[in-house]
Amino acid sequence: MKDDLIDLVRPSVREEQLNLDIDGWEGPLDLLLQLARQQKVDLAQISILQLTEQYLVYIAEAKKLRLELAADYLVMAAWLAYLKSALLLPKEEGEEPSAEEMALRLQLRLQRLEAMREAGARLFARDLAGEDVFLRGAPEGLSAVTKPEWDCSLYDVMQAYGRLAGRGQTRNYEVKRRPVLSLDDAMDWLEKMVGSAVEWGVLQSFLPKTLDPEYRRSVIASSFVAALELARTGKLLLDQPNADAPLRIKAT
Amino acid sequence: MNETLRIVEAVLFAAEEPLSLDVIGAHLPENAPVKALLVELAESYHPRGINLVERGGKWLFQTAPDLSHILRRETARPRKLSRAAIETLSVIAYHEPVTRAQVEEIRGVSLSKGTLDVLMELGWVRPAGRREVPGRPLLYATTTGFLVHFGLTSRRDLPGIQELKAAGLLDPMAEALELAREEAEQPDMLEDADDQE
Amino acid sequence: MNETLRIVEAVLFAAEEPLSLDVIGAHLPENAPVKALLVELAESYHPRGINLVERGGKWLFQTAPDLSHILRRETARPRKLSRAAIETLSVIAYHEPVTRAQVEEIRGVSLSKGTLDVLMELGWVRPAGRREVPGRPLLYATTTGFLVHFGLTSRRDLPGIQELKAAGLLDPMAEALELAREEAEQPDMLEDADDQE
Repeated sequence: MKDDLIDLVRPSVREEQLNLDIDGWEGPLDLLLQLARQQKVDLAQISILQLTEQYLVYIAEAKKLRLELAADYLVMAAWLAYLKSALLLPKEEGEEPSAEEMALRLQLRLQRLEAMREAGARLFARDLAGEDVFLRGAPEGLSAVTKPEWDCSLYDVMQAYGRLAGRGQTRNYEVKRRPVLSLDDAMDWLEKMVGSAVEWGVLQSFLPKTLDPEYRRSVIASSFVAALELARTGKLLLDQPNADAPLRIKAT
Repeated sequence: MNETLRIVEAVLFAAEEPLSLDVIGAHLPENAPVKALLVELAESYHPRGINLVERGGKWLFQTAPDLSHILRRETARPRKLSRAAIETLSVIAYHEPVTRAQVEEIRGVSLSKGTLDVLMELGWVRPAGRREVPGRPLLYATTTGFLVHFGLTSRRDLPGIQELKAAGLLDPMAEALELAREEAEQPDMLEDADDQE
Repeated sequence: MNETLRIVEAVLFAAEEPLSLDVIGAHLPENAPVKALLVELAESYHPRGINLVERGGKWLFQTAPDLSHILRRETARPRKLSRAAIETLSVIAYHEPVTRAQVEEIRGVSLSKGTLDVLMELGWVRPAGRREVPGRPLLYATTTGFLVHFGLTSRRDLPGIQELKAAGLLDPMAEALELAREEAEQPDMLEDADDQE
């Protein structure tokens, strides 16, 4: 029976698949609604089980065609797969919400979406101002009874603020100058301090003294890089007896 | 023709937007029966090429709908609204006031940027306060401009709104679920429930 | 009422300028006696509050001249608020109470003399005390009249930054700077900014 259902559904699904464009759907609920219409019954009478099959087949086909599926389509597929098994398995007492309840919920959501879609179509089928009926082309205008009327709507105000808030040029940002020892200065300093020291000395002892903790961090970082650079160019020797030991330097 | 009626006619004719009873009344002698005058005037215009209509409690003249084929201007085709915008508009109109989250729930998809903007720019949708729940989300509702554009006297005239209400399709989901469950369980109760409404 | 007459009536009503016989005739069945129809229509409107008149060979509807004192047309025409004024209003509404310097800082340009005056004259903005910083600059805030005019229950009904963004109203360039912007909105940050000035 179930296989029959799938075969009934498949041909039409396949036809559409050829020019399947997932971007054309307004989300998984929209896709479900389109599939539901293929059952050609009132949504209130629709078989949720059959619809679940249709959707899962559709998504499987889309994957086969390597169509990019947005995450929410896959989330819906996972949820429907769960719903399907819940509907088919014997009912477990006390399970909340029940499979029937979930199915009913889905059916209601589809009905509500369809109702709104039809409402939109019916709205635009009416006699529209500016298209079917026309307002006075050149009204003379009334002087307002109380004050001069100003042509400014709430939308204007919101839009104006959106424009300002969006412009981002409303504030000047100043980068605070932090005390730093530049790499060049560190190299000069180190070269001078090491001088012609022939004994190994701990790198830290050669650094400029400071009480400013921020400046100190900069000094350590810059001096370390400076020491590496000076060692690379053969201006000093760098040594570390073991992994955690302090770095030592001496003149070449 | 009655002098007061002439004034009502002239005021509405000169106005640049639909007028409320108050604004019309301000031009009339005190205690003039504004509503009755409007109804009388509307009747006298009924057979004409111009009609007097009510939109959301405000009144305006417009051309008779049956002349649309003659008056339609080929040049000024208004831009086509996206499906998302049309659906969003119906959700707002039929459920108002609603939050953005409610629109998204009904449509089953998140609202892309600019959809509400388009509807507000057209003057059909406006912010309408906030819902007093955590986060105080902004509410949206339709405007008189919406009613004018779609030729609706009031929101009660929205196509099919009574049927949708009766079917519970405009209720919050929880209530709709309850209703649907009852109907599913007791199909013969259906008619009784309808009678009660 | 005669169908052709109805068309003439509707065409003239919807027209944005006085129409010549040719233009009117173009909407009518061929060989329609345009002039005779216009004369007939003018007569039927003669006793009404709206008259059909001929001006330099072109025809238009206008309100009856004897009612002009009631319509007080001479002062009409809604004036368009300048962009500077709308922006200033929006800054005051979103940040109130604010100083003139803050408005200028946010708009990125200095405020010309009349802008605040216009808003105060409209009854939408009022002085609201002084900020207790050096120079004691005057603060500005919106009024109840502002809320009434824009149909707001309270200032909290104005959409916030996130909501403006969601509605597509926030300038796209903004996104990177959005965080900074929100920080800037915290009132105590504003005070700091003032102190530095």
